[in-house]
Amino acid sequence: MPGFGIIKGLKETARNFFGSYHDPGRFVTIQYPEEKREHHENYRSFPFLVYDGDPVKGLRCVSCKICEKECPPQCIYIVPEQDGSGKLLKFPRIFDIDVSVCMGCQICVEVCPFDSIKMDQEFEVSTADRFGGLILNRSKLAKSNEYYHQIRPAEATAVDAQLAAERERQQAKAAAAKSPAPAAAATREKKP
Amino acid sequence: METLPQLKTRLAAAFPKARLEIVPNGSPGNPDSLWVDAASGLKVAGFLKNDAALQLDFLSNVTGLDWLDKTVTEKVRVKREFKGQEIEVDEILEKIVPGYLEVVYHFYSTPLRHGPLVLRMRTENRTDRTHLPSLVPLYRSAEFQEREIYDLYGVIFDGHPDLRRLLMWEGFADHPMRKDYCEPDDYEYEPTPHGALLEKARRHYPREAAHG
Amino acid sequence: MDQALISELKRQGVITIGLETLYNWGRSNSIWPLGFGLACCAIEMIAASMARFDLARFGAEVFRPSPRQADLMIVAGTVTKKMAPQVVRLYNQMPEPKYVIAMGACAISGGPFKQGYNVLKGVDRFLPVDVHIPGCPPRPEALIHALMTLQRIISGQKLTGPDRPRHLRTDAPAEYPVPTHGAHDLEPARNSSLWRPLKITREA
Amino acid sequence: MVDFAQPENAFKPGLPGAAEPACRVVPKYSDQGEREGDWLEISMGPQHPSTHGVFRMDLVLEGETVIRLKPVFGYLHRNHEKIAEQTTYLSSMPYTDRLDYFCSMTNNWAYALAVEKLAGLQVPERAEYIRIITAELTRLQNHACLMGFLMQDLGAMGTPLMYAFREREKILDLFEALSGARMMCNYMRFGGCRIDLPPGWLEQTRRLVADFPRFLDEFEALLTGNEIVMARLQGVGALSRELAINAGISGPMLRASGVNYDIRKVDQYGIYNRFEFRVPLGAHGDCYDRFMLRLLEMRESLRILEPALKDIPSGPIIDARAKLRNFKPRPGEAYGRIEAPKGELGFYLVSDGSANPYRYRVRPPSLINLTILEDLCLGQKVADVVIILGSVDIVLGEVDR
Repeated sequence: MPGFGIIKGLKETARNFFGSYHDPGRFVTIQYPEEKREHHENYRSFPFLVYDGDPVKGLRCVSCKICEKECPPQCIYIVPEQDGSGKLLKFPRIFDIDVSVCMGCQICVEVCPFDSIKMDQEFEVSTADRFGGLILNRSKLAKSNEYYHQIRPAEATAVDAQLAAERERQQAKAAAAKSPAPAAAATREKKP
Repeated sequence: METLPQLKTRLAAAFPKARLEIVPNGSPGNPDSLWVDAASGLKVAGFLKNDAALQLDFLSNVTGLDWLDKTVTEKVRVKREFKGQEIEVDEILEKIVPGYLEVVYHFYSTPLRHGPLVLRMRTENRTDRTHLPSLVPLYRSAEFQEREIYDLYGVIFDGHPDLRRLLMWEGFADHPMRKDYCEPDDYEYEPTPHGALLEKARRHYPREAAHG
Repeated sequence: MDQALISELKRQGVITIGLETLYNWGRSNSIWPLGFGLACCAIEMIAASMARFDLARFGAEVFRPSPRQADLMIVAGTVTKKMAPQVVRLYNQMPEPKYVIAMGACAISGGPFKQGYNVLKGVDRFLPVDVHIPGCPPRPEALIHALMTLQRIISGQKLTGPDRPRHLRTDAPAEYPVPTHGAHDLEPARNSSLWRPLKITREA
Repeated sequence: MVDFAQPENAFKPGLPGAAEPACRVVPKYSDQGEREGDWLEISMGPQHPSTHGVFRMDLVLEGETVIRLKPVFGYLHRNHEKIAEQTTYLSSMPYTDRLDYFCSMTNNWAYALAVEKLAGLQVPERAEYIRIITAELTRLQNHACLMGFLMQDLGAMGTPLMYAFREREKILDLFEALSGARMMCNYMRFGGCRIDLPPGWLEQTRRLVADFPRFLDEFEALLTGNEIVMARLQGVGALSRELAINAGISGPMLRASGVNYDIRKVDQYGIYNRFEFRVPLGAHGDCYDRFMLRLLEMRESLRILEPALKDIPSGPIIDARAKLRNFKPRPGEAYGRIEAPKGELGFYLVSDGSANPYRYRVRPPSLINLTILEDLCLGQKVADVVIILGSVDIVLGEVDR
């Protein structure tokens, strides 16, 4: 019968329409500014730098420039700190990320050997100021390890455990290097 | 599908005038390709399409490639006159191997479900003799892909029904996918320059970028 | 009217409102965007207008197919040099007051594709942009956030005085010159009256 | 042997190998009608609500009948191939997301497959399963959205698209939980996948797959029997089998014309040979067949997903030999292709032994599927052009790259 298909379709739209009042499966709208969806832990937006303790001195970044080199759209800019004699220190003096170019691909996080750059979950960054608001410098990028724990608990715990193990290993190595020396000193003391 | 050397023998028998050569593929597990000269390219493609054992009726992919002029150094032993005597000395000769544009075709067969057969054709040089036969009379699928290669590489396909630029605008002068293409300079605002980008940005703000 | 009188009138059931507030309220709550998708971000723009994010709650769900009926141009995606003249032309065809949101990294600065030979490094080389949304692509919520930012900007505008918005000033142009396609690049490659890049100075 | 190089032999019917011109409808004009003033030239696009992005068609109309149509590309030419030649192999992975921005997972897979072929990497079993699951989820959301957009082109403003996006959001939530981003997943790596599945992900996906048929039933009830849909889609834009093969059409469009060629079956890449699924084929090759075929393909995708979600083994997700940095494959070339939702997506890579590919070529199914757009539209009404374009299923990011 002509017209039957249309009636069948209208029945379906009616079911959807009335369902949107009582069927929880059809309550899909998120009332955004008031109600915010819980992001999954893996959600990523832009990179940030993790610090432990002090926001400047505690930065994990050693300014090795691997992320700068691997960043596909080349939106990272790093200048290492120098001491008085011009020797490069393992600390970034300038660390800029141009978020107006960043594509949030997470490759900087993957290649970082020191777990110092991580992905943020902040996305409400729209601004009228193109030049001032979208280049994040070192102080804007630095965020605490506690914040990292807050947005990605599981990953941050794993990273902490790994870093602790690494430190322990280095301490053990340093102790192993040091321990013969006191022993030698002790023998020397005994001699006279 | 028969192996490439077998096919080459069969093709050589069918087209005695054609120049055929197997181009080895350095990557293991991937098929070698067959290089055919431009003059007999269309005939060979017609053979591939209509041969009962091949039936390569599906031209999947057409790719352009740009090979720049190469300088090859060669050590040759030459005779020279030295203090009235003739001696043999080693001499290093620098030879420029002219570059060329290459077009690579990937054929498949829908009834026999085999493939790919990789066919390549090369132009004589990169500047003025860049003609190749168009495969559009045999395969419509080459229509846009050849237009794209004409646009981005500058290969002129003889026999193409509608050879215009595909992606860039009419009146654009360059062939941007060529390796020696120089892009227009619009690097006046590069807040995070490094590497090759720094060199380009340096022209616009030499003082700021100099220390980076 | 002083504040005491207003609150007294309000107590008595009379709502008073300034013309400026009313005008700005009307403008900011009926921003009709141009249905204009360029690339990936356009899909997130469509997603923002769909059931889950529901742009209609902000009075901005009426995507107009014609620029003559639109107030807001959401530049959602990569602006290529081949497309740039059309983008400028569409902007010129929009009636005042008109606003531009540069959605996504590509529209702001060329984004990941900015090193391409056919990619315009930011739509602000040819158009005045009101709000920038970084992200690639920004989430639909980020677009809504940008819309709210724009609404805040609009409701804060003064209708008189030197700070009045662009469309009430006579010296600000309503149309911008459309670039043409040259042999190697757009001609001109940028609108120099509009595009004033920040001089980058770093402490040496 | 016919010499095909001779121009007079080209495009002639009856000759073996010549393109079949039967589809090219030749319009008849009266003597007066041939005057140029009676023809209407329309430039549809690049900003047009129905062109799915920035696509332009230059139409010549006689009355309402299309007598010429020339597609114009390049308005979204973002130089993907050139940029990829200037960066490392890994850096191109996030760019592939932006090719066909509906289907980033399948784009990732096609590129990873080509590099794996080039470098001889093996993919662990668990990663293969994850790839199949994500690819089929991608196919589901792509086809659902395509049908929504097609209905939008028909004039059903909003409703079917709204339903399709409702389902798409559910799949995007899964992608976000897995990879961190809704659309641009950047999830696969050479020799496997980036990270393992988060806890509870499989359970959520199983629930989605179990619920999805309900949506499909709803969609079918809404659309397939609808008289308007049938009247507008049936018999419009028919594509013959011969022309489809000759023009390199791939994917659902090729199968709608009755050619049994699904790369999942032909190449059996990944581990598709372990799953049982049917390849739906069309009989007429018209818009309705293309529409129905995608609906049927979604049901088959669900048939792949169910066992895949059940049998997924545990184990590593990336080849131990795979390197993230300093990845330099041996000189050579490889062509990897997969059955993407739009058709055959291929990556042709030429390596010269350095860290950047010497040549990086994308075989875009959307572009090549548009080859026959003029043939399909000739003789049709101008309103049907929109529908035919919609049923081809293009994404401009991939057409222009």
